[in-house]
Amino acid sequence: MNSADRAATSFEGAGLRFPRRDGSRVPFSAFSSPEVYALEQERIFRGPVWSFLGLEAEIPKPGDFKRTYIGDTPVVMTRAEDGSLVAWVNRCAHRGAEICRLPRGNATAHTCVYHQWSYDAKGNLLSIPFRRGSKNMTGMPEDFDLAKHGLQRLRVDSYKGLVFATFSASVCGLTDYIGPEMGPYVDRIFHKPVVYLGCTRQYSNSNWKLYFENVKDPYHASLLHLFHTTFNIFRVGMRAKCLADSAQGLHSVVLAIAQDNLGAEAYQQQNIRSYDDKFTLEDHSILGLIPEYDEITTNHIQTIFPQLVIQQIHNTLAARQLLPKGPDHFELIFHFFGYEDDTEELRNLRIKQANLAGPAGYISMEDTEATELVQRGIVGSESNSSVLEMARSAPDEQHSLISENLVRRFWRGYQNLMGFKSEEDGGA
Amino acid sequence: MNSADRAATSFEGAGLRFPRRDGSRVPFSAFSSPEVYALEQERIFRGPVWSFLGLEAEIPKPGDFKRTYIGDTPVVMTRAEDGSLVAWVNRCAHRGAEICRLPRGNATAHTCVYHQWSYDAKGNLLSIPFRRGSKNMTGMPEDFDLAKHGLQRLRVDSYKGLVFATFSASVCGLTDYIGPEMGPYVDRIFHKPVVYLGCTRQYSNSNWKLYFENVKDPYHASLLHLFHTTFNIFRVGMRAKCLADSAQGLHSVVLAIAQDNLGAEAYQQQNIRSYDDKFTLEDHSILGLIPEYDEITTNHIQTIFPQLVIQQIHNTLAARQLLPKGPDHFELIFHFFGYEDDTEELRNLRIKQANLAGPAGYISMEDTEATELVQRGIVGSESNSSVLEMARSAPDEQHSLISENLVRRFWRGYQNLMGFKSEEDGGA
Amino acid sequence: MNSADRAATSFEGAGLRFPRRDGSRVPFSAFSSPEVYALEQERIFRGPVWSFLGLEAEIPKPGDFKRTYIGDTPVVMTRAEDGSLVAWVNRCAHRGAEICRLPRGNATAHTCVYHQWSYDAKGNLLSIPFRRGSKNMTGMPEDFDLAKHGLQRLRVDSYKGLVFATFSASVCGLTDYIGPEMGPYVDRIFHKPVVYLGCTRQYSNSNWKLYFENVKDPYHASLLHLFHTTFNIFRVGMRAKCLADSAQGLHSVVLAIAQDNLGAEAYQQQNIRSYDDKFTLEDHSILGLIPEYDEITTNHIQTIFPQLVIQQIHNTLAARQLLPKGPDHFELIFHFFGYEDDTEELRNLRIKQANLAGPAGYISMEDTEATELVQRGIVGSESNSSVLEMARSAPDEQHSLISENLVRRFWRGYQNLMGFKSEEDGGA
Amino acid sequence: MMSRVEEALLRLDLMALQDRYVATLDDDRLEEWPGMFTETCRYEIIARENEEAGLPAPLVYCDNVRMLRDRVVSLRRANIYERPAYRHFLSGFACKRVEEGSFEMSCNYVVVNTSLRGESQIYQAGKYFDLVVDTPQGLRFASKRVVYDTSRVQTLLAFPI
Amino acid sequence: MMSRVEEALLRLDLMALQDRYVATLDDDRLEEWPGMFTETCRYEIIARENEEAGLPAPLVYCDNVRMLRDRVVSLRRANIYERPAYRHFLSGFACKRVEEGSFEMSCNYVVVNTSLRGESQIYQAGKYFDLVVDTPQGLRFASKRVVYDTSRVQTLLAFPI
Amino acid sequence: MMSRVEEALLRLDLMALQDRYVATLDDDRLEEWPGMFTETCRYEIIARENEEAGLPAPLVYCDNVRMLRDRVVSLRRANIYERPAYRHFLSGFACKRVEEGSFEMSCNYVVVNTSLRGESQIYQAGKYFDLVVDTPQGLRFASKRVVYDTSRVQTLLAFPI
Ligand code: FES
Ligand code: FES
Ligand code: FES
Ligand SMILES: [Fe+3]
Ligand SMILES: [Fe+3]
Ligand SMILES: [Fe+3]
Repeated sequence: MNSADRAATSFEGAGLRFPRRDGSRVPFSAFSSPEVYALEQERIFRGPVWSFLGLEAEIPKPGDFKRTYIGDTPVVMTRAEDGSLVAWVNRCAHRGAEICRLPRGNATAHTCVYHQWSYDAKGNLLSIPFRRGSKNMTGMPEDFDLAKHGLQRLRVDSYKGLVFATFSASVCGLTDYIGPEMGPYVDRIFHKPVVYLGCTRQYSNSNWKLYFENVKDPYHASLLHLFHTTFNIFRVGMRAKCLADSAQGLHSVVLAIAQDNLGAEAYQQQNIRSYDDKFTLEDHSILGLIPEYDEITTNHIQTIFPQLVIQQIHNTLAARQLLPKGPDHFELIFHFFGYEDDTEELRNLRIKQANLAGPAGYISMEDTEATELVQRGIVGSESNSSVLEMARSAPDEQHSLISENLVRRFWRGYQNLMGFKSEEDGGA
Repeated sequence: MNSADRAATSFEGAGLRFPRRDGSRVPFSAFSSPEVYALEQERIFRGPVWSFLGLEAEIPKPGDFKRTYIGDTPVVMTRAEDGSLVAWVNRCAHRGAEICRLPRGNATAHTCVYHQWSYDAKGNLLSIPFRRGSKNMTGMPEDFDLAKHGLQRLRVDSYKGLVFATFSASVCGLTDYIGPEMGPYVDRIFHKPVVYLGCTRQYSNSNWKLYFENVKDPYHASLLHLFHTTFNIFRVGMRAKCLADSAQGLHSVVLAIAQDNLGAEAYQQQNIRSYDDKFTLEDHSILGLIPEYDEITTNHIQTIFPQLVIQQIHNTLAARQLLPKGPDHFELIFHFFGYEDDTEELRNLRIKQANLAGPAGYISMEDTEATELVQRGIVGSESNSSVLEMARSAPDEQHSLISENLVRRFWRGYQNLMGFKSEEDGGA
Repeated sequence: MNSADRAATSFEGAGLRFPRRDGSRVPFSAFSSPEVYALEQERIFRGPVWSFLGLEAEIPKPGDFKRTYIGDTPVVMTRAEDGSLVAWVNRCAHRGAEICRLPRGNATAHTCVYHQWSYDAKGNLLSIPFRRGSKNMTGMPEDFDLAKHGLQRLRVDSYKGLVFATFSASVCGLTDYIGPEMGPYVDRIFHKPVVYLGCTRQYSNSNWKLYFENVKDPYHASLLHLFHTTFNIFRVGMRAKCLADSAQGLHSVVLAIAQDNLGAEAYQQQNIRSYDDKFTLEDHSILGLIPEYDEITTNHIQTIFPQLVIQQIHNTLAARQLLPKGPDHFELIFHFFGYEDDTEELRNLRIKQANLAGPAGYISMEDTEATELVQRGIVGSESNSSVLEMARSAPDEQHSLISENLVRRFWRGYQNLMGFKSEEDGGA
Repeated sequence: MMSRVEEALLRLDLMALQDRYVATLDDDRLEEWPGMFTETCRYEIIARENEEAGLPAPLVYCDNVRMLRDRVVSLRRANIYERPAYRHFLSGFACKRVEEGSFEMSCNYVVVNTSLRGESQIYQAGKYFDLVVDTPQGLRFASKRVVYDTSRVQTLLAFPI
Repeated sequence: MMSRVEEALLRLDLMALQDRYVATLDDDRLEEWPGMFTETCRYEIIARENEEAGLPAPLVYCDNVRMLRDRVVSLRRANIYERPAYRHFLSGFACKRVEEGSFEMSCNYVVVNTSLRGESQIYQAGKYFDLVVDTPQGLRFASKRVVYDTSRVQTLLAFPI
Repeated sequence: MMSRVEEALLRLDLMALQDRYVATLDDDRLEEWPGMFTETCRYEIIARENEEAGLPAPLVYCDNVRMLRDRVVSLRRANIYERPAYRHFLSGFACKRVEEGSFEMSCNYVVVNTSLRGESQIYQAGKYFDLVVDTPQGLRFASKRVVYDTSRVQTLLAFPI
């Protein structure tokens, strides 16, 4: 028996009903209910999605491995001796111990410490100590078949160096999953080999979907993050692009497009423009922007549901991995990277601009503050709903940052995956 | 869907049955069950009661605000520009973020940090950034009505400077809620303007109702709190009064009446009387009692269900605010106050006597120790009950401290509010 | 109403099904489900088992007491004035406070601090303050019978100085409970008076049954604990004995039998034998083995379900007390002891060999590491099962350490106690 | 250099006083605690939220050493509480001479407490603001104001900080 | 003995610098913080996991004192976060002279933070690796590398460590 | 003044020894740890509940330095555990000379440990009771008794305290 099953049962009766069909009202219990959370593990994370595990650049050599998660389930991504990517549940086929005990490392065989069952990098069971017994001792039954007791392997694939895995045998291939709308934007960032620069981790006391809403919500950007405004940096002529995938609407990309190639100097010159007060940056290099793509954007924020957010902010690049940790917590891992052919100047700029994004980032630290404000604000109001109306009358508008279209689109896709009806549809 | 609803459903089937009709047996699961707790949020804290929020003296000026709770729900009490008292749920009408982020302050408008929706002190939605869009950007739908998206306002009223609020549209007015029995005793303490002196907070690993039992239980006073006895202070001729309201029996007052006007000197002279040993206070001023009411009491402990305990102990005055924090935790806030016309001597005495009550108080620190002993003692005995028999045969006795009448009366009122049947009534 | 009752109800519908009848597949939710845990409290710990509380040597004198637990329920074991052993639930018959507030001590009467109800060591209610009232104050009802309001006493018995108690009126006597197979092995260690040497406590983030599996699993010993191997200590000619009781199969003993009387010197001489590398102990005394039983064993590990593991490792002796603390935690208390007639040399060796076992023990510290690896490994795999196949084809083999027979036997007994069906039996 | 040495010795003496103070409490030698204060001392534990708001409500307030001794007797004889197992830790020490034989001293503190069931938790963090005077009996606290951050006092406060 | 005294005084001076440093942060005197660094300083907060793997990704990275001042202005004027109530504690202090007027110094730190609702928690533990130089204005940090163990940053990091 | 200086230098030397001790453990330089003890040293970790009851059961007990070295080899080669990331913090330092070249020293300790998943927790609090002797190689521990309050050892204890 399985706790998700039980939750499912209770939900078949009770149901989480969304007041409207268009995703514009989200019942707050979606963010706090343990039953919803358990069901998400089954229907989303162990269901028909591809979950981001990490970058190929994290495990460049055969045997390199990294421990991570799909939803709550511990998994390992590794590179087999033949160079192929592999992922398996980090649970010994014998009695269930975590096999891989280090966050990262290199090994072509993995031996469980408990009874030393040993597996190859692909998760095949290689050997069992005393399998044939010893002297008068019996060992494993004759019919015990090593081949049937490997680790639980996942379908794994990589797209331009991004590694994904799925528990689902039926979900479409990864490229189709990313889809024709999102593909080109992933390609934009991952068009050439990347180098891993390390990660920072952030732990938030709020539901993982609040973060998903956040990165699909360009409306908050200039209102919550006041860094640019405070330092009187006008982003003149900023154009935007906001797209969702047409399949489920769970992926999306938000671009802020610079009209000119603005370098640090250009920003500096803007100091003559000012608001009410006179704050200026003493060191402008942090806002430098060395052009490196056909279309120059200050921000490229792209979600590939459910565990990935691709980030380009000026010249700092990161793949953010989103991991749910119970109904009211999530972990967010910023995997920073550069390109193999970075100049030293560009690489240094990427590192300096890590000050912009990440747990201490000038224009990102407020995001977890905001999601936690929601998590605390909704306590006692579980039967109320949020109100997502911005640009609701213009669902096809794609050039506006003043919009909650992507968020509403997300909730429609979520309802669909979870099997949650809308009251407008007579949802039970 | 709402977790309380679900709990309600499960209770409709299961029910928390009280063995007896007279409140003399309380099933221990009342203190530990998460389902009971969730149902209390609905039927008590969001139901037909007035919950104490604080003193008017905490928010004397227009715009002054304080963040607090009704049950689990975050609320803000504030004073509007017209001087009126207001209370609203601290949850943005947009996506649910806590709007008010500081424990206390002064503001006549409250702007949510997430998307800067802005509200006046009365909770009316004043403005939404980009409501009308901008250039090619659409903004909110035409029919979006600011007036329909204010904060969730609560009925609020104050009685003699004590501020209360309720979610209920149907509960009677505050004065009637306090009732004719309790009113005069509230008036006794709040007969003239008070000054706020600050607060101390205590966090206990026990159920909030254990504290409610405690303050309705004069029987424990001389048995648990040994300060007076230890220092050989006889409270000769102490008379008592123990009353509940006649409506629900959820409020009550316990008075310990001094026969004479005993000042510190009088206490000092009592040192000649002694028990077995020879402990005496070196500094007696802590037990001084400057007469300031018609009837001189050393203790006046009054509960106004569910969040208030009024305390006068010698000359130290406090409004204790009781906040449930899950089935096995509560927070208790001692709001100390004096009168505007205090002499310096009297004010100093109030502050010195804060040593008597509060988290470190000589005659109060044991109360949370006791409630935690119960919380730990009942684990594994959830199907057993407490036994409340003291003075059970004298339910109308009001002059005895040796009595559990108020506690039994409380449980009958609680059962009534919660819809919990008694086994004697064939409760399911 | 009682949370276990509720859980029981929900399980009557849902059921925890074991895939096979022979105990060789254990669903992982047995280790993580809160419902299973609640049901264990009822069906095991408050059911027909004898739970180990401690050693008589911990409470040698009349009035000596120790606070401990049976499952989640706080209990006290004490010695009455007449020298008899007593155990009662540590919950005041009045309002449920823990009466005994110290871990250990000596008292022939126990007074609850809350209202000073006072009990004798046998749990009889001796006195209630103001029982008869006072002056005009009524006191307890006339018909209140002290004799009916004592503490909840448990059946208690001791076997060779080991103290056990049970909530069950119907379970067989202690000697029969231990049974004819296990008795001789308990006698082996407890054949003469013991002296208490103190305890160490370990707290693990894993389910209590994972520890039970661990001590019934000789298969892991040489594979998980690498101390001997690393230091090139060959345990030549080690013979083994692995037995379960024939009644329920929940108790067991594992012996590792030394062929010769190996003292420290003998071990030292073995240094000439070596593996690949050259690690040797600088101080060999830690592996000394002063012969003290007819049959010389290096290890004697015996479980008496559900709270006791008897340990003899070389000359260090301990009674390990296993206390569940929620579905994913347990506490393990190593009660070290020696014999009254120990020579100083032997006593010192016992203390030195405490380095081998206990929370920091050279050959035991890995056990909680392993159980925690399992607890983490199974998250998200609650519907999968462990695979216990070692020596499955030789269920009667008793001389092999390479076996999971005792573990499978345990799970069959557990299923029986808990009323959990097997899928092979068409379990619902 | 002499004055640098004198200054260092003063600093070390004051730090040693603070070390003795916390060891006295942590070793449960409460009876020695009042002796570290002057007769007319002030000892106060107050929440930072009150302190910053200029509000006087204290957790503990003593305006002479007799009140400290009374507290010790009450704690030993009258009050009921689980015996604490405090461990104080100090850092960020600062001191300055305010006049001859009179010194201001401040530092962070955190009290780790261990419950009877053996779990260690942060019980309280805050900052000491002290006035120390040189007396014939050695350095004594003329005032010790304990301003605590941890406004939610867990269960109760019995022992001094 | 003189050299032992000199050495002791140096050690005390460096410890006092570290004490002043943490008191500056814990007292929320952020504006004074950049003044404890040299103009060309390096200030970096980096996860131990990156440091040990030789990976450069920082949590905060400043390569001159102007960036420190920018951070203070941003924290005061631009960023939105719950005001921290840090208390730093230090231990395991080590120092050595690397050349005339230039010293390496390291120590453990733990930051206890108290939330607005009054709970104190361990926010971050790690180790400082500092380079201190003697300047006409006194001892200044030429480099302060904060290598933190607590890789899961709770909610966000606003104030420096 | 000279004697005051001598006394201060002794105190500083002993504190520096304790600082080096904890830095050795916190930096995971276990191999250097036995070298801080004398050949015939005693090293013991024992629960305060046993200590106060006069019961001898230890968590770790070594009666010579070879046992310390054995423990290091076992930890490095044999035992399986999650590598700790200890940070020790010390306070409430006291010392006194018991005879020429022999000193008693005690202080509070708390060990903050960070798990592999990046959470820092209080692992253990307690008090050190040390006997230090002056040897030709410098100050060495003749005895270090670690009396811990945190009687519930979380998971296991591998590294020394
Ligand atoms: S659990 Fe992995 S080998 Fe036994
Ligand atoms: S949540 Fe408040 S403005 Fe958006
Ligand atoms: S609860 Fe024990 S005497 Fe009242
Ligand atoms: Fe953002
Ligand atoms: Fe009381
Ligand atoms: Fe083992």
